[in-house]
Amino acid sequence: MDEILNGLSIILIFSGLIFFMGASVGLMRFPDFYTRMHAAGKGDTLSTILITAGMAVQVLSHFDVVSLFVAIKIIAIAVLIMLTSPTSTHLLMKAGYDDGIDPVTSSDKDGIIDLGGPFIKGSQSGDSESKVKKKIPSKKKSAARRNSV
Amino acid sequence: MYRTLIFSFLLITWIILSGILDAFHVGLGILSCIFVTWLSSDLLFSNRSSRFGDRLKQACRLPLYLVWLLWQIFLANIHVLRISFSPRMREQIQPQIVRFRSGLKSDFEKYVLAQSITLTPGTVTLQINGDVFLVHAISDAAAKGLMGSMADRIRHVFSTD
Amino acid sequence: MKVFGLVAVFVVGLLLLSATQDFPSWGNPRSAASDGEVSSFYIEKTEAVTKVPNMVTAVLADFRGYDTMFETVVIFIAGIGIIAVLRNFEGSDSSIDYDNDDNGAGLLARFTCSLILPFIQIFALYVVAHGHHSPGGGFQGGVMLGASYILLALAFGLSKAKRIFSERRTMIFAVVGIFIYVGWGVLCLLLGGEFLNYSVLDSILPGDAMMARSYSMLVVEIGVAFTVTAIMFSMYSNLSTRGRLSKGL
Amino acid sequence: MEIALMVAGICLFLMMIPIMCRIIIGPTAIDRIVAVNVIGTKTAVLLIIIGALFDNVSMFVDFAIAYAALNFLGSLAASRYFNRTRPAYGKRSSMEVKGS
Repeated sequence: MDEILNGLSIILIFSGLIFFMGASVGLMRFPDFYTRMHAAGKGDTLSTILITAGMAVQVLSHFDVVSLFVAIKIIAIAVLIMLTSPTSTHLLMKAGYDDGIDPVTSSDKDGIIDLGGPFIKGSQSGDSESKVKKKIPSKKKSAARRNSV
Repeated sequence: MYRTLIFSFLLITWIILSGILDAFHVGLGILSCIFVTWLSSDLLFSNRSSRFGDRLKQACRLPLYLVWLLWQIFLANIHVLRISFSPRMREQIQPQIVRFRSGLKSDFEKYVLAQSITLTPGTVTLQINGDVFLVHAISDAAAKGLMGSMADRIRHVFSTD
Repeated sequence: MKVFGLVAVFVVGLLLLSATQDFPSWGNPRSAASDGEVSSFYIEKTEAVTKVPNMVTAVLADFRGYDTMFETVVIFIAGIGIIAVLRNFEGSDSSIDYDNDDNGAGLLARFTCSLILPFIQIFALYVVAHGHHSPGGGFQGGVMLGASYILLALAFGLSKAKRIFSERRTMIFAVVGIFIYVGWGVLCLLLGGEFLNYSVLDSILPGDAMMARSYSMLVVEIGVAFTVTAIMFSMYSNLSTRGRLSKGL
Repeated sequence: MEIALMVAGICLFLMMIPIMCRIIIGPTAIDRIVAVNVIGTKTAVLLIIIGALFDNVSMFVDFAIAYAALNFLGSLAASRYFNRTRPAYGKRSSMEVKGS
């Protein structure tokens, strides 16, 4: 039983490390700060969840009340990071966008693409226009072009 | 009524944190929980008009959604992992900013949708203006994924029937 | 100028590094810090005399109570100093309405903060109350509690946090913290012991003299937590608004 | 098991090195903050692993919770600071922000 739990926790921890490696490599290689944010925000969250889950399994391998509480605390860290990490990703990205850092876009995708909506079945308004892609010309097209891939 | 609920949540948290179950420490815990409830009970449960039965239903549906979300997070990470290790990365990403209307009514639904968008494949919420979401997507596939079932699922979780 | 700074930092760093040669080697039992009479007394007697498992807390709040009291006073003076330097009463006239400009950090930050804030606060109080058993105590818990209000001010705007922590109330809290600490010492004096000698308090506290010391440490830590919380928030609100106490960061 | 944890901790630390490079090379201030944020999250995890190595998880997990909470405070403060100082950078244009 002990071996199984230990093996499970090692598998969880090392898969978390692989995802963290993805995040760290992505943070180095991606072209602009928006895409780097994707690597940071996502790889970070899942790897934290996996490693903390691994540690919780590890703590639970000699089971008593105290270690159960400690395991719950470790899971609480994962929940805390799952709540806060997307928020800080969003906030920092918003701060950059408001600051005027232009995103690197592919050559046919500058400006804002409208997907329409709403995407809820049975919602009455705006259905006729939904899912029609239309481009809105960007005010700073030249700047976006300069940065385009 | 909601205050009692918040108090019991906080007390459970205290007992888990403390791990010492003698009268002195639990008494301190009760005092602290009363203090925190008095200080900041207005922060939790911003919408106090809904009935408890509805809350209970929502609380039952939320774990199912979270399991689905965890699976989506896993897929998201595989996606980012593949992109960041691929040698021809620049051809695989088509960064773009898209916007759409979600059709969700309450603020908390929008919050859950925005957090889920940020956690799932290749998309990060950039701005929320009323009902309009501005989203940065890392590739075409990710942008198309936004039109999937997520908003519908959230609507289902927080619906009152 | 940058190069000059680099050179200065480098030279000072080299000096400090060269000083490390005089240190005792790591874990050396015969080093001055662990060989002395005082430290062996602490190590052997702490649990027997005070019934506190965490030696650091006992040394901090009991054996060296004077030191910690004046540390708290130092923090208080730091807060007062920041107010004296930064507080700007000119900006607070009603002609400029800064508060309207400060509406927090948006929907996501608001909801995330309101979901985690009560739990951060309960965690802070847990840290204060369990200084005896786990690392922690008044300073750490006070910092967490102050940070929770900084979080509130960042997410909802400073005006919301000021509803609970107005300037007047902040200073009252800071003073009350020190008052609890010093008052507890004076109480010892009144009961016939020395200043901050908690063992004479067993006549008014449940348990024997050792438990009285244990409980007294908790009281003292609560006082420290009051001061640290108030000064943390006061420092943030003064520094982030350039002393105007409006319009947040 | 201890060896596995040791290896995991060392790997975690080694993978922080590219992120530290990102802190140094920037190019924007927000890049640096994102990198600091990631390192902060991982430090919380690293603290748990260190706790397991010292056989005292129940103590280190408290540090980790405090660290995770304060880390969020840091990124929230940074984002609000950049939103507030936007007029200092002038209008939306990428050139002025880079290298700041």
